[in-house]
Amino acid sequence: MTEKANENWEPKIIAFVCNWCTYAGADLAGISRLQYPPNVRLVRLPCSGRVNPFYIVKALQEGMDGVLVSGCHPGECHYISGNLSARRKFAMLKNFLSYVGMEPDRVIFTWVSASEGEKFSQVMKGVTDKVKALGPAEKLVKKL
Amino acid sequence: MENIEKQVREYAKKLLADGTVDVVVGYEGGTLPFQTTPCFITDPDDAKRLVWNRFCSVNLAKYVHDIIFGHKESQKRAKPEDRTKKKVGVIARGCTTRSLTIHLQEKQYDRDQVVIIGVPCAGFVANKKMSVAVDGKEVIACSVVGDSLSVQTKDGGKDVPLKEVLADNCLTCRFNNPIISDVMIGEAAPPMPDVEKEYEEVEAFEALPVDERWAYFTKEMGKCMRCYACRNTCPSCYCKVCFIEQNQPKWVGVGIDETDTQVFQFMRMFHMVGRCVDCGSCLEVCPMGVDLRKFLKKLDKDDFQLFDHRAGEAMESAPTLSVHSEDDKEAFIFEP
Amino acid sequence: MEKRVIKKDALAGIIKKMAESTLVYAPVREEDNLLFKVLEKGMEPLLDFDNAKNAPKNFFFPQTEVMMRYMRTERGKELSTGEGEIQEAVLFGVRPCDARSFVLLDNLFNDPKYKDPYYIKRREKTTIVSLACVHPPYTTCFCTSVDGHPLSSEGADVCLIDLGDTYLAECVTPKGEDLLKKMGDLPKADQALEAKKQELSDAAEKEVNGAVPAHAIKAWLDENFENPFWDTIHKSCLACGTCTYLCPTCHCFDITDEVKKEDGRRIRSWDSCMSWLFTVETSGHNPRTSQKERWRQRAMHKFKYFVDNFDAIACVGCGRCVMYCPVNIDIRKIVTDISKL
Amino acid sequence: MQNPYIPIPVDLDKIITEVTTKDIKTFRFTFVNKEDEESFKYLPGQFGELSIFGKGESPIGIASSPTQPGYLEFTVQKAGVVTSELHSLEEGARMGVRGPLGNTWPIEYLKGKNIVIVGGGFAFTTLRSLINYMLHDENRSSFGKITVVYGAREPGLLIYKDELAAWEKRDDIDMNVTVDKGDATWKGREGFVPTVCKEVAPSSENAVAVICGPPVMIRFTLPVFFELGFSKDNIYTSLEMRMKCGIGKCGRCNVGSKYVCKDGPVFSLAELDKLTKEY
Repeated sequence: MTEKANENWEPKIIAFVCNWCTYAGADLAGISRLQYPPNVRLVRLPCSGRVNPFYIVKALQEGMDGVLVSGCHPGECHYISGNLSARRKFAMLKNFLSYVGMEPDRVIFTWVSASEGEKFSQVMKGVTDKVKALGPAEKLVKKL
Repeated sequence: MENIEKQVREYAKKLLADGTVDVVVGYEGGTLPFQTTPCFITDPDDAKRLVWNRFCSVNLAKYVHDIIFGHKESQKRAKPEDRTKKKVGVIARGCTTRSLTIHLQEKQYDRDQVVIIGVPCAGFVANKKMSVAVDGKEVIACSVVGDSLSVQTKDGGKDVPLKEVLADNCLTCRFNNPIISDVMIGEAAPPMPDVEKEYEEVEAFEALPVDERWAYFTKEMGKCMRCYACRNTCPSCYCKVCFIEQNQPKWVGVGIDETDTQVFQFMRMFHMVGRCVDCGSCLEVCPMGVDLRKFLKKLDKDDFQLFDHRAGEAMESAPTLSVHSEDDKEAFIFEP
Repeated sequence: MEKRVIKKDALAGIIKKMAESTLVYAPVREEDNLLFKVLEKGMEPLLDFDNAKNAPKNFFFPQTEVMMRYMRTERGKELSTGEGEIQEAVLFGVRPCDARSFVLLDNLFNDPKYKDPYYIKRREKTTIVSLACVHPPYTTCFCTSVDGHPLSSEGADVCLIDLGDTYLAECVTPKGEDLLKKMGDLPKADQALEAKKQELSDAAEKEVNGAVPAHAIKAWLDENFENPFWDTIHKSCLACGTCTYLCPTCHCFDITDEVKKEDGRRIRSWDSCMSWLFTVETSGHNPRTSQKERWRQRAMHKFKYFVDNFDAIACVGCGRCVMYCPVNIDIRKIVTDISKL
Repeated sequence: MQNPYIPIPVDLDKIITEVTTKDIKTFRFTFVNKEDEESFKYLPGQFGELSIFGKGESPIGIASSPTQPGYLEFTVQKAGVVTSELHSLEEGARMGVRGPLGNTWPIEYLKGKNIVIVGGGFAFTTLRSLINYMLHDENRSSFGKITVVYGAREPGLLIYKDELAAWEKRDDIDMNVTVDKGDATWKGREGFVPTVCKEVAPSSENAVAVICGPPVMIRFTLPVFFELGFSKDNIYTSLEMRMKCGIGKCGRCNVGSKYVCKDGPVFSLAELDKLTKEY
């Protein structure tokens, strides 16, 4: 709570992104010199289908204020259908997380393709704003 | 019901006597009045130990998996041509057959390795509810008489309507008759009374404010003492090494830290997506009475509403997360 | 030792008052569970109860306990603190079987060669008030078969005996005497009450339901590590930890490290011999390959190994493992079956 | 009250890579506090719990000998969480050790007797401690003839090569180093340990055998020693089990009523015969 009172608090957000679309999109955003908030740390994975729901829950337990997962748009997966099985998993996960009482905006899913540098920077802004509005994460955060 | 018990015994005896199966998994009377205990009959003459009543609670599909896998493990050192398959007979109500269906769909063993002795089910008595009905007093004797349960405690006897002590999952059960079976004993059971109300509890919980839901989740998980009885009795939890026991990487701490317990329970339940048959075993075995069903049922509801699937409802109905479709709903995707 | 009388309606008040200044650990009702918990402000201590679901060993040997903390320094990670300060405490409402469990656990944790400071420090600072079982609470009770007695004061500092409208308070140790002094000016007990106690004691002993031949099986266990009998008990076992976690005498634990950023801690948590992970070695070799070996270990540990090492059966007959086993594996039946072999 | 769970701070002074596969290294530790060094009194055969904060503890036999004061050595194979972390540490790192734990090789009993030491592969660590202890000037005269049979799968897997060479040169110890299969550079003996034992055929007269190695080796070596006339009282070995506390409390390393951490790890075959076969 002390952190919340601090006006300078900045959220820590982790993003699991796929190598082929979103990571390339982030590259494009960089090359295009698009500005976006620096709160998000990217973790590159081969595919959004590679994202084990455990990564998300574990990130929350370790004290991340927000988690983003982003992959190729449906139909554009490098592995044909990795993002489709991911979509099913995440649909269930997102519902279940908010059902047990986690703020729905802590965990966000989106699709960003390699050509969407602009969208990538907007996603970063959008996600940071959403998490900022929620304040520091407290639920599920492990304290030693 | 007595008639069913008699037929179950006869059929089990026959299966063992003619060598169709190596073992029959069923229930036998326990040492406590309200308990039955899983039993493993190998001698045809022991088939008379089998019982079938309102206290048969634990889902036996778990043992079918255990026996077949234990046997497989013991065959590892045998030459391929000398390896044998274990054939297991099992007394199965609706939920048990749903679990067996999941095992078969997930290619855990072959259909011919299990002989399913289907029985109709009208619900079992939940220990926890019975205990609440008698104010936590020790039950010294109990029996089902017609539509009520007659319970004896130190302070005297009490008759409780069965409906009040039947497990919640039984009251709303859609599949109280076997989905698949090799033989069906007795007449099919009539539908359970509250089938249409199956998601009522979940809907009520969904309507609560987010912090109240979190408070309830925290309170319930706070009861958990990490004995893993829920996981171990669950027929769908058959991983050889559970994520809880992995240490490279270590996913969850072993202590009773509040968040570790929450993460353990959350992730175990999440592994039940499209695989929880609502058999109530985890609730029944939980020594601390954690309300797991409140959460598991949500997964069931979403599974049905989003993907039109119910766990183990039919062999052809593939497990939710093993398939996908181009037009799965994606309202949850964030678009800036 | 001193014997005093406490009016029945005064006891709850005395305990509540005590809880204002010291830590009081007592059975409380939490929803449908009856559990030993720290008595917090406004909480009513239970006087009329059967027994708590969890064993009071929790208090001296918590399910999870921080053993030490460490910090990242330039040299690597270094110890920052050892165990924390331990408060004075009162453990109230312990049944005689559970009180006896502390005597058994002392053998292990207070072993002359290696003393367990976490357990001992709590034990030293805590006064145990037991509540004798004038009527043994459960049909699954079998304390008399394992050297206990429903009215025994073994392991307690003060033993309270319900005489109807008063409690007879027997001081067992100097620590108990101190506590009783703090309770105020209590009248001394007279001879008549003594006689009544004896009467109740005899009656209670008869009320304990089962006789389990716990002592008789030692000779068989000595000889029969390998025996077909061991194949008969484990099959329905779920390999959960319910019996070991609720047992007042089970003491096995695991030591693990946890880190977050610069800080870390080493904790110990209960572990269970029912789990395959308990003995598996890094190489993958496991001396106890199946539930059969694990169950044998549990039975052997309670009725043979502990007897070999400390000359006592590691079971106090509280019946928790019997009542709460999810699949009704009954240690009484196992012991009885062995005695018939 | 001393807390037996708190590790003694030590510095990782030196790392020696023992084998060509690089997954066995010897770690030399020096004590941070002088008084700890003085109170850490051990004998060959005992073990310590190597403690890395953040990872955990691992029980490892002490490979150095008390006759080599000033440091402790442990030879560790990279296997689990703790040992992998240990292998990734650099010289100068600070960590902890608990001990000495367990019983020792029966030094007093060995005195005045001929000693046969049989080691296999990487289980040679506490045997090395014992050899160095016996060869020390002050102790050598207390022991009779010392015969060593030590084998590994291949030459690259022999540990303590420098020391082996130095012992070969001495005339007060009979060294028989063997490998299952040699290579181009190997000029020594080839053959399995049990076979070599048979060839060396140490007399059982007033002799004690100390054997430590993989279970298969032990299984085939024991008959050789029985044939040579060694009684079960005169064959010693060391057991391994999963351990946590190291002081007989955490309850997992028992073999029958004995705890390997506290009552072992060293047992004579006669003692083992009385225990259950659960290890």
